[in-house]
Amino acid sequence: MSSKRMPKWADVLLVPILSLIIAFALSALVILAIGEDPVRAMRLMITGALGSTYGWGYTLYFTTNFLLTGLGVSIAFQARLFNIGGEGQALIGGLGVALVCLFIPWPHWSLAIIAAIAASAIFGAVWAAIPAYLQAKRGSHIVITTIMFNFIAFSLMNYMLSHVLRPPTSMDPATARFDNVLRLPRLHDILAPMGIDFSRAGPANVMLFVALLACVLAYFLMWRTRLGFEIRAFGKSEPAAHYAGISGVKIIMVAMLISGALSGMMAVNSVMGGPQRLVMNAVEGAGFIGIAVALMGRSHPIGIIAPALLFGFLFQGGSELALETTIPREMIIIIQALVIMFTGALDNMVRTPLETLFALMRRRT
Amino acid sequence: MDIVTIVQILDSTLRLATPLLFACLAGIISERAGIFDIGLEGKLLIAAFFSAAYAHYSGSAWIGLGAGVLASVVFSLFHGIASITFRGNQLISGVAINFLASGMTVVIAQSWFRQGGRTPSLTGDQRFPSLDLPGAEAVQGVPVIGQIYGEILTDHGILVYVGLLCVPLTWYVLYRTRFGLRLRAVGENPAAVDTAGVSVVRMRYAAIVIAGVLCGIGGAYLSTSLAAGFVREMSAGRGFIALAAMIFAKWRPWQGLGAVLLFGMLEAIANRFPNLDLGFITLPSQFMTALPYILTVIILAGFVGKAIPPRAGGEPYVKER
Amino acid sequence: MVAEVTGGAAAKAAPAIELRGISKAFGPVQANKDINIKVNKGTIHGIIGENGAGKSTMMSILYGFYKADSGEILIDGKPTQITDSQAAISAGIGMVFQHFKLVENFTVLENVILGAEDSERLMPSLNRARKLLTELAAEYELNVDPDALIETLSVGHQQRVEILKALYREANILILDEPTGVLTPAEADHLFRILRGLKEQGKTIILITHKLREIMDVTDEVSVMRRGEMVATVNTAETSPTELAELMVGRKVLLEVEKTPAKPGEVVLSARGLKVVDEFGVERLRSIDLDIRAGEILGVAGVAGNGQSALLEALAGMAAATGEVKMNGEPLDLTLKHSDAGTRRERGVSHVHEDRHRCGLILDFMAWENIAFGYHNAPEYNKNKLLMDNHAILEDAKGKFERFDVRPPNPMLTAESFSGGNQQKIVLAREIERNPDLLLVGQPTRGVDIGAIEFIHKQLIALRDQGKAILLVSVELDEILSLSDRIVVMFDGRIMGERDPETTNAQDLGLMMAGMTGDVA
Amino acid sequence: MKLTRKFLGATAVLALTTGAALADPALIYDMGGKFDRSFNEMAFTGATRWAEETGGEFRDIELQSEAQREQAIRRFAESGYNPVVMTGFSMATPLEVVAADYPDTTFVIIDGVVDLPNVRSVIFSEQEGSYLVGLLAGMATETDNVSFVGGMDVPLIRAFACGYAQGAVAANEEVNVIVNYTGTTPAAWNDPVRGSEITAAQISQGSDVVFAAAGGTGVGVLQRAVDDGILSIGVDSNQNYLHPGQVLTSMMKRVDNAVYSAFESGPGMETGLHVMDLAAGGVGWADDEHNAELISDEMRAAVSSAQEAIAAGELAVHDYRSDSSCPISVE
Repeated sequence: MSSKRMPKWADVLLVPILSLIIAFALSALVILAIGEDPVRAMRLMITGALGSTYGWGYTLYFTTNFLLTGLGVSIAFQARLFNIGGEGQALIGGLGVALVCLFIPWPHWSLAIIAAIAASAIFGAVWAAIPAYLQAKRGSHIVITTIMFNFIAFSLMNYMLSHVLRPPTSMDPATARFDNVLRLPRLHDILAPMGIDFSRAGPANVMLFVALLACVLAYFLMWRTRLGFEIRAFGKSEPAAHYAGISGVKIIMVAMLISGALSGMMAVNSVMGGPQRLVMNAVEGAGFIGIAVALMGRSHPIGIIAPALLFGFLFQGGSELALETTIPREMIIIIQALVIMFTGALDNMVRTPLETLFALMRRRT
Repeated sequence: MDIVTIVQILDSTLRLATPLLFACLAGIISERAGIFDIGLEGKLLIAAFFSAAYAHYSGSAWIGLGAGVLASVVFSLFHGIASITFRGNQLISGVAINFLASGMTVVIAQSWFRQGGRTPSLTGDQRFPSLDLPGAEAVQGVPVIGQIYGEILTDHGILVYVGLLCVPLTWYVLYRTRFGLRLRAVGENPAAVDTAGVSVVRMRYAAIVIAGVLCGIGGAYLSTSLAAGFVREMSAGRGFIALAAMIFAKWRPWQGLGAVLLFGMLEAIANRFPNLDLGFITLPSQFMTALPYILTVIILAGFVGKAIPPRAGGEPYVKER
Repeated sequence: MVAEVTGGAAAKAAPAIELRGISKAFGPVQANKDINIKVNKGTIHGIIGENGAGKSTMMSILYGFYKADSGEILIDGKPTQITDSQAAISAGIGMVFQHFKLVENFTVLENVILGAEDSERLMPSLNRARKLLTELAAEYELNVDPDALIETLSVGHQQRVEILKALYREANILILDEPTGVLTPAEADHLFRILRGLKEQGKTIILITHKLREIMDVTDEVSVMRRGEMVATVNTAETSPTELAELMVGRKVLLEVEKTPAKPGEVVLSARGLKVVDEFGVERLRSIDLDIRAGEILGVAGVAGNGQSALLEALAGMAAATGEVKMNGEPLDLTLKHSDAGTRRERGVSHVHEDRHRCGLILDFMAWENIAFGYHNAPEYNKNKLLMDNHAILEDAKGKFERFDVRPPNPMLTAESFSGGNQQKIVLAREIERNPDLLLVGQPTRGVDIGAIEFIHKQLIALRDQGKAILLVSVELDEILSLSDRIVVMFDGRIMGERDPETTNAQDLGLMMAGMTGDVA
Repeated sequence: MKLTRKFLGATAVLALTTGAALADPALIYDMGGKFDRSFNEMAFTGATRWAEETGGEFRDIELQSEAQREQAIRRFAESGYNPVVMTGFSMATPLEVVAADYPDTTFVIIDGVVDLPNVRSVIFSEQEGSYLVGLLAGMATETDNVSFVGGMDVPLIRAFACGYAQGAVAANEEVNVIVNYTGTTPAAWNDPVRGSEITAAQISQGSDVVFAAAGGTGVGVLQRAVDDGILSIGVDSNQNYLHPGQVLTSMMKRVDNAVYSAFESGPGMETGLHVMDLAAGGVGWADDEHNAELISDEMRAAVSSAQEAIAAGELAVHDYRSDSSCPISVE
């Protein structure tokens, strides 16, 4: 019904932007309520996240995380699967990265990154495969199973880091640092030959381009290939997909494997690209932010780029906020929650009045 | 394992199961009415904070409880507005509520108390007193009964007993009252309730408000009885374990009690024995922590007794012919 | 006999229900336009009309589901606001919906008292309901086990529970919406006996249906609706099925479709001992034997729910089956372990699903994408192993839209923006133009406007004349009679017999649809 | 291209000058947070004391996640804060990387060792302070059972446990020491509920004096001890005030002094390894009005003689970290 009542641009752009504005307005109220100045807060966030190449280095680093997890959630959403397990899949993906980087003596980072991407994707996909299988074959609700798998992943990583992968001399539940050969080229290294002076500190690295490439590839997958056609058809109507000879089991499995693999790949950035070792909670909630990103981007592989950047900005800006004001970093979790609420659950609240508005305008013309 | 250890573990089980119990019953009420509630965690957390904060300000745990319940009900109403009034996705709304609670508690706590997202420690009347069961002292010498009644059951915060009483109460309301009949019907086939002249919307709101109250008590118990004040993320996944218990119990109150006691015991054992040596294998505490989730996945997979949720669960009700 | 009851005192009292000038629009669609109707007390009043004529909207207004845009409702002569179902119940209206509103895993008693409990505690209500049920069972042949779970009851019994619900609420006016759609003739007769009994007790009954036979059999008066308007109210005794049919469609019904005699060729599909057991373990098809030849239309008649859907889905590769089915002499994999609806298409079986909204189309997809739907693996729609050729699909869609006169002829619109008839044309264009050896068609004209019906019928005949085999399933007997070259009748998962459309008639088929096999030729 | 370079170059300069005036000190707290009433709060106390005394300003930040460590250090170094002080052994690995990138900034790590020219590593002789409170516990117990609740199970915390056990046994050979740890991850520093439950278990095993070396978790330990009427021993900061009359004493770890001295000395401070032992006043025990009634003259005398012996090198308290073992089991 919706598409009939509103032009497509309104559906794709206006609704999420309005939702975002409401979410931001409410966040501003929260900031006011705790006695801070929202305008100053916004200015601080902008300077902190976008005002320097140092800030950009972190903003784009977080953006890379959210691109991959947002893409993961999107692909599953397209098949009408709510993969809430991106967090767990990314955690386990990190295990894959760590194993590849710790135990194989790579001669060069370029080989290692390929292996790390493969390993993280496989690990993430495997972690998504069990809930996917249970949904496809046993009808277990994928939302509940992926939640459970997040906690199981957390416990497993907790065990691995404190008992198995921790170097004997270290007290820190983290792996040893990877060999320096494996250090991924950062924007500083990439842009320097072009004569651009980019901060050395920001951890944004080649994975940014991998993530963007993944978005483009996912776009082609969803809109130019038969598999994408089938995933979208299954997501729109399960009985119709069955009628068309599209196997539900196959689509659920494939969509979840891709979703898990993408979320898992995020770990290459946050483990190999960032601290160059696997630490506890290396995902930092990016799996969940992926949900907000996918919802805002209407689960479109290209559509999620802007929201991923937005959340990258919020994440980096938010940590600056904590430094300069009494607004804690958790403020961005509130914004994240409101974005999820308004673009996801309260979609109709924004949409219905808009549809009425468009109907009125149409009647007049 | 000697008897003292077992008694201690069971004693601890009862304490640790109580927040799970409140959240589990809340989940049962809400989902029986057809509203999926993965926001239990968030409601526990927000209630824990407001209870501790107001107990601190007022000096009374009871006023804290009121504030916690109120906060939890407000969150329930957010969920209701999104998923009942605007027919949004109940799961997404639940996710949002969890994050909202996670962020709000720290932001507000920091603003009010400036202690890095915690409340000051609560003392005296700011916490719930323990309740000595009548005659507990007297039976302490008696074997078995003495241990069960005189040591395990007695001397807990008053909310532990409130929780235990809520189990038969929930059962009675669900199965023996008009309200319960309508509530269960609304989760199975809302159209049947609607055509019978009962408002589906009102029933569902009633259910989530009750769920809010129960979560509120659970959260208050966490910060003003089990602990002495709020710390960030203090619900620590208990809302999700409660969700697991609810599935484990197949949405039934007595079985829910059983499930939370089991999960509470796993937590108690993990506390007591970080590495549980079973002779042939040593189970790390991480395994015990993950066990409720693993068990729930097994139940969900339908290998051991299929868990069939209420049929209209998760679906917004749209009036149609 | 019926007319006697209608006349006299009852007619002079205030009508049980009167609607004055009721109108209701859904967006641009005027579902009810200035409806006026009087239903007399103690009568059975039929309301007849085609699908989409506005019958159900009117009843929903009467039961408080929708609010009328304008107009007035009078109950027993008193203007009454029906704001919600509770108000309708208080006004003494009871409704039996086409799709029952029962809680499947509740007992009969619990369903009966739901919403009408006497007190906060359940027990007294349950006891009172149990007593009442026993009384009603004796009085009206309404016997059901009060403690049985709904899901264990037959459809006929479930319907009785719905009636009991209304009676427990002391309804004086009982509205039944298409009550016999899911019943066997025997069950339907039982229902009518119940209804007559209720009438004798002074209840008013409104029967909504599109089946002329039922109207003629049980009603005292009948109102006809067409395109949202009330076109006539007549005494049943003074009308005829032909007249009603004309009123319904607004012109002479085209009962005959022009066609030449069939020239049946080789057997395209032959089924022996075809059985389907559904996921709940219910046997939907009980050993079907069937041959379909090239160049003929085999019509399958039957009351909905007697295995026709299972037959279509088994042959189309959507439901697993057992038995033996050969397509062009080669066996088909019925287990679906090595095949699915897609591989069935490759074998030359096309399928127009009986539910185009749920299965035949993806409403959110654009029309051109729907043209490739199910055939998206076809080489002409693909550039190479990896990429689809969206341009080719779009061009193909444009051609199909032109040949099938789809309006508006724009394949870039989403499927849901087309009317029912045009949606069906999109599906037919896709399935027919694949040039299948066998076309499976379910309810081809359900919810389709008259103009499109004619077009669709012509297309099916044309395909037959090209020498293709067609299996046509329809609950519309007229459609079956006018299109088929041979007719089989299904009842309870079995084929009751075969008829030649030239020599049979609706009564004959009706008997078989009711499961009576006395005179198999 | 040139324009971009100019623009980006300009913003990079901007970044370095935003924030506060150059050479203000900065402090990074470990997980558990600034107000854990323990380790981190001690650091905050030291910084505040410096600020009050000198009128200087400092910046501080709390970590919410493991992954933020490196960013936090970098952020301060990048903005020109100097020195940058951080608490917790977990900071060692990230500091190793960042310190090398900012050779002109001086870093201080407390509880960890980083061998770089611009890093001062401060470590404490926790076993010595723990020995003293163990001695008190051994004398105070009436059930001959004392217990220990550690935070994360790492050698550092085992050193606390080992010192405590040695002290308790030195006071009373009959004493049995019950030892538990809260976990194996940093979450163990901030789980009062678990701390409370572990304490309950220890009480059921007969313990009547419990020593919590568990950061924020200790709040739960002390609370449970009060609820069940046994004595407790605080850690790091003086926690006697939390429950006056019910906290036997606190093992003081003068993180505040370490921070104060680092802030005081400024960027030009002497780097390298700094060991803060009993003799240097790095560790000690709390004796104030809140626990005056609990400490008898006999106890006070015993502790001060031990204190003198340790300071003089006559009494060596075994350090678990030296050989990963302890004469009394602290598994």
